[in-house]
Amino acid sequence: MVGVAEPTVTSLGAGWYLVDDGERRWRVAVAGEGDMQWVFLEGQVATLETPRPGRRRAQSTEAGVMSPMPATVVAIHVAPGQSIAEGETLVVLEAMKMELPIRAPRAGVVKTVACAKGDLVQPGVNLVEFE
Amino acid sequence: MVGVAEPTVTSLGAGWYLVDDGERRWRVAVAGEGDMQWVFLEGQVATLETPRPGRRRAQSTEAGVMSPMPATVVAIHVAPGQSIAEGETLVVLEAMKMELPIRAPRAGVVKTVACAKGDLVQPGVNLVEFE
Amino acid sequence: MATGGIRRLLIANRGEIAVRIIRACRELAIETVAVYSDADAEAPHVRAADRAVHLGAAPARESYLDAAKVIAAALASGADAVHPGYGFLSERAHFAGACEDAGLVFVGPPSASLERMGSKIGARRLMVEAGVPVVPGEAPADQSDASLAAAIGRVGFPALIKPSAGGGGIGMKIVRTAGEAVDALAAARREAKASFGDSTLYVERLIERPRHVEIQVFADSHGNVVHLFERECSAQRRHQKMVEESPCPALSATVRQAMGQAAIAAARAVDYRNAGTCEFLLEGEGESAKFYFLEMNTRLQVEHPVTECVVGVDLVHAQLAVAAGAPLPFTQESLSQRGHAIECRIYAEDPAQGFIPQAGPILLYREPQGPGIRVDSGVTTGSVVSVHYDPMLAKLIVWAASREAARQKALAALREFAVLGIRTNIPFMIQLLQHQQFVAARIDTGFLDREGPAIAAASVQELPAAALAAVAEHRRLGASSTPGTLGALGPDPFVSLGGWRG
Amino acid sequence: MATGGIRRLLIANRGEIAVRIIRACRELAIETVAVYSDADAEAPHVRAADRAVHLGAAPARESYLDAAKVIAAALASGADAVHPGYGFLSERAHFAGACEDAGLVFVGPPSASLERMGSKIGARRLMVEAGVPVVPGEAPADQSDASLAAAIGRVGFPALIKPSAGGGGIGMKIVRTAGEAVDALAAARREAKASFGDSTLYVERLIERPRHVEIQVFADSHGNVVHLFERECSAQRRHQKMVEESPCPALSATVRQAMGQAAIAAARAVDYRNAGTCEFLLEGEGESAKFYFLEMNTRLQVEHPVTECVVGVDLVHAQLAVAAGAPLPFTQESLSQRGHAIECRIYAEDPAQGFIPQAGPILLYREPQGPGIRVDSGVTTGSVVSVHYDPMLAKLIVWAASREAARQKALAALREFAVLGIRTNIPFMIQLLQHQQFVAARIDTGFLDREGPAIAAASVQELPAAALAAVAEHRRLGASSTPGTLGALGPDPFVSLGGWRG
Repeated sequence: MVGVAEPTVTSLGAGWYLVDDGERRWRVAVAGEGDMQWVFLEGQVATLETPRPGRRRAQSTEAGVMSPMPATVVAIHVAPGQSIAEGETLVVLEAMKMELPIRAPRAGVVKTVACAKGDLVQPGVNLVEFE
Repeated sequence: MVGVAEPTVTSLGAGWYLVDDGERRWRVAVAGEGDMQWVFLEGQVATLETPRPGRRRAQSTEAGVMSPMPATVVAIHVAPGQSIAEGETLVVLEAMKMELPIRAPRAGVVKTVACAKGDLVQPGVNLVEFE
Repeated sequence: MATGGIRRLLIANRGEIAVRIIRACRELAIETVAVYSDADAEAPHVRAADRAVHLGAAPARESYLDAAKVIAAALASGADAVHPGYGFLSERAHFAGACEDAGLVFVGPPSASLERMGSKIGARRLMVEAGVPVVPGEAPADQSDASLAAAIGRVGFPALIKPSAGGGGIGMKIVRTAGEAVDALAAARREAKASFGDSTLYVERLIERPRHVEIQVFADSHGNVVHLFERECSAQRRHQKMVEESPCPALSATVRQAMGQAAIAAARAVDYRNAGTCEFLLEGEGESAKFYFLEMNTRLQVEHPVTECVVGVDLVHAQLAVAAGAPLPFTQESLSQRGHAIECRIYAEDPAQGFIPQAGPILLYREPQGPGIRVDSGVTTGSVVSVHYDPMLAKLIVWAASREAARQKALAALREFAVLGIRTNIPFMIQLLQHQQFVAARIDTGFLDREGPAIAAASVQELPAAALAAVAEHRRLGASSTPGTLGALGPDPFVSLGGWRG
Repeated sequence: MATGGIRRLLIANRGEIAVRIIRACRELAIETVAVYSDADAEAPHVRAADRAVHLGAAPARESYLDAAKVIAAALASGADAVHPGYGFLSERAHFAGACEDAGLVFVGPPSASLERMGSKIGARRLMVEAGVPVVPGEAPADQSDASLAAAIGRVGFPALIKPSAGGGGIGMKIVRTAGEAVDALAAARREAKASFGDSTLYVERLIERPRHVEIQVFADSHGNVVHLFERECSAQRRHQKMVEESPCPALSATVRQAMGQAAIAAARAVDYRNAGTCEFLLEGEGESAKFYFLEMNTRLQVEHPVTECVVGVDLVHAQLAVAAGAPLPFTQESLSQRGHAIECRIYAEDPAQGFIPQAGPILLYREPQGPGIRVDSGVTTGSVVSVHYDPMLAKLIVWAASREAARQKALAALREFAVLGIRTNIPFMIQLLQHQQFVAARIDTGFLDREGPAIAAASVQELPAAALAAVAEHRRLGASSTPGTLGALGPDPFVSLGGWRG
């Protein structure tokens, strides 16, 4: 920000800030404590995170697939030992009246199916693992 | 409240309370700390005070008249020694674009006029005192 | 809507109207510049604007009424236009002229129109010339009984005799028949001489229990002038409006049309431009009602949302477009009224103490929400209501398909409108909207002055147990979190009851 | 508006629609009873109601979908009527019947109407009999090439061949000229046999790039049926509507009139009562447009506010009046459209990740406000969005005099709509409303499925310095007030950027 004055920030309370860059003023909302903040400005939203070593992300990896959110298993399309193609639907979840197909991130062979139809599954736990 | 269950009160945050009398529920707002609270229910508002010994009230008494709020003196209609009738206008104040006539609470004689035209006067201070 | 050259607008006002204009600008991608006094540094209108310029001390004459400071702020912030709102500098011809001289677009009429309407006597003469009805009246040069009696005959009965030099009702006499004239003239002359040292008398038609009905007009710089129908504003206290509505239940289609045409004629007579309002007194109702021009307000009115809801227009958008030189975004033929709107002005005042204005911090503030409910406001929780400005905090505007549905909606909304820390007229308003005369739409301009105290008294109610229970819990929570603040509380916290009232 | 016998209403729903119905009841002096699951004990609809009854566990089948529990709650709370809202039990004929049996007024159509419209095949037959246009289609008993080719000729070109047992697009073939029929039939038959073990084929007219246009209807128990014009709902993703507006820019006055009459005929064919919606596919635009009945939604629609704004009615008030036996509060002749309304559905979903629904706590929530802006919502700061229910948080509805003014107002309002803690489609919506096809009002039902990913990608923007500055201040304030929570922060707090995106 060479040549631009440091913006002044005034807390307005309840997560709102008035940012004045010396020319224009912006109303910004910030929420969240600890290592992740949400920020809002004129309809746009971002999250800002500080990575923590060893923190597990609730997403699928080379080793297996996870649910991105709490959901119910409504169908399982694969069995252990089965060969799968990249993009093939492995499991279908339902959350919030929507079906969520969980697809294979790569081609491979199913090692284990760690869920059953009707299970309420949580994010961060493998549903299907690959060999 | 004989025969009626004690109402349950749940704080909803930001001064709001949900009061359940076992039959109906009411949303009540309360504000104010210390010895005076404001309370709101369905458009009605009340203040509840705990009287403090020795606290001065910003209102006129037998001994003199006060401004009920910060205001500017725009006219003085009496002078020391002058006889006044009950209800006679002594001083005219202006606040918030409104004229406020300050009237005599009783018949009597003016002892002192403790303000001048153009003064910004505060509540709790005598404007005119009586003999 | 074309708002042409306006890129950055300075709003030379504060409170709800400044916020409302800023919102309109957001939709039109016009940058906004707020101005503020020392008292308003943290006010909602300042926070809402893209830029903000400090004007001066809290008293209006050192800030919002200081034309030179406002124009300097506009130039310094790169604004190309100024919206004056209402009040403050909005009807000062010299301010409009100074904007014009500084190359700033003034969002309002040209200074020449302001001048012509600014003189009451001049405006009355112009209206008579334009064929707009005014309250008949004259101060004959020949002040003899015979001459004054003839003047009374010309203005019509009932007539009012009043001292030309007077005011405040002193020396005013009502004459209902020609036979009463001589005695009344003698009495009025004596009182006028005694009170004002001048016995010159003015006679005019007495309009008994009139309604205040006003017509919104709009003119552009291409020769188009339209009216946007009426607003009924009779619910006023000492000329301070409290409730406005549209349509006016007392107007027939014929009278409405005639008033609209009169308002257009009035606007044309002063070469008017932008939004304006012609105020009329209305005598009687229905087909036989008569109307008389009072004055023209050469600005946006406080109560403009009532028209916006019923006619389906955005008057501020239209103001900006017309100020930028665009033609009116509507034609007379395209305009019509639909449903019914009511505006309730929320004042910081205590109706139980003669409507004395209130100042101080707002400890808690929550507006009603819902379909057909609009709130234009300039305060929030934590705002400090200053003694320096108008005590109007907000306007509640409701729209519904019928007057009765709008009345019920306004009542439901008022019951949800929470303002703590200062007294407001909300509890009074709840009573007023349920008053038999309001329900029947039979309010004249004297109604609130006559009935206000009784309505205020009726709004004192018993404190419900639920309210007491909530206060007890509030005190208990306060005691546990901040024990220090409760040291002054006695054993029985409810010793003194401030009252459940309006 | 007469709402007769209804004194206390149970609202068998949650979220924004429950809140909206409660608000309507306040205006009508009807007491309200909310119901809630374990997940909703602190939800806004529960707090807003006069009474509240707990139904059961969070899954809908154990709470909001459990008809027996809902009826028991109504009887236990002394309610005399039940409003089902939309979704959940609203179109279950057995629930309406159970209400009727329990002596509760069901605010909706009689169970018999629900049954007749509940069967898609039965409803289609009824509509054909009533003269309401449906998409031409048949599954001939004789499945020979000659018979199917003849059927294709009857339904018209372009035609679509699809397996009777099928779904998901498998085996579907488009036939644009008669010459293509034989090859297409052979291919479709092979694929149908291979995929479904059944080669029976169905042929229908292919409606290319249709719009979804629906007509609001309303019927009372006195034989009156009216329509309240159309809503354009083509902006939908996988049949989930995202933006609705009215009027539909593609309708001519003639086609609008014909659709209104068709919808009235549809309602009469099932002896309908209360509010309902006939959904149509619209092919083409202007005078040459053709429309085809899809289905009738036998309840209040999510998007009903669009009609309320443009037609100037309160559909929930009318529902309660009609349910209580009153005649319709409006006649066909009294109804007209004015201006333009747009509704944006605010979903907890992440458009950047295939619109996956989001659940979790809302850390900060603020709705836009202003003239012509209405927000119907069921959440607030601190609400926890549950995985158990629909991810719709709120509806933003704007009204303005023209479509373009409404679009600008919606954009300005979306930019003021703050939801933090969970992803929403607000940034996506801001892009969508600026998409050239939306600006030009050229959206068909496939638009969002085709263009959604590109719009989501376009809504990723660079993070402005002002946002970073505010986050830094937030962290600094958090560090000083609650130092413990910041222990995990590294020296550079902006190492990982979650993205400025939709």
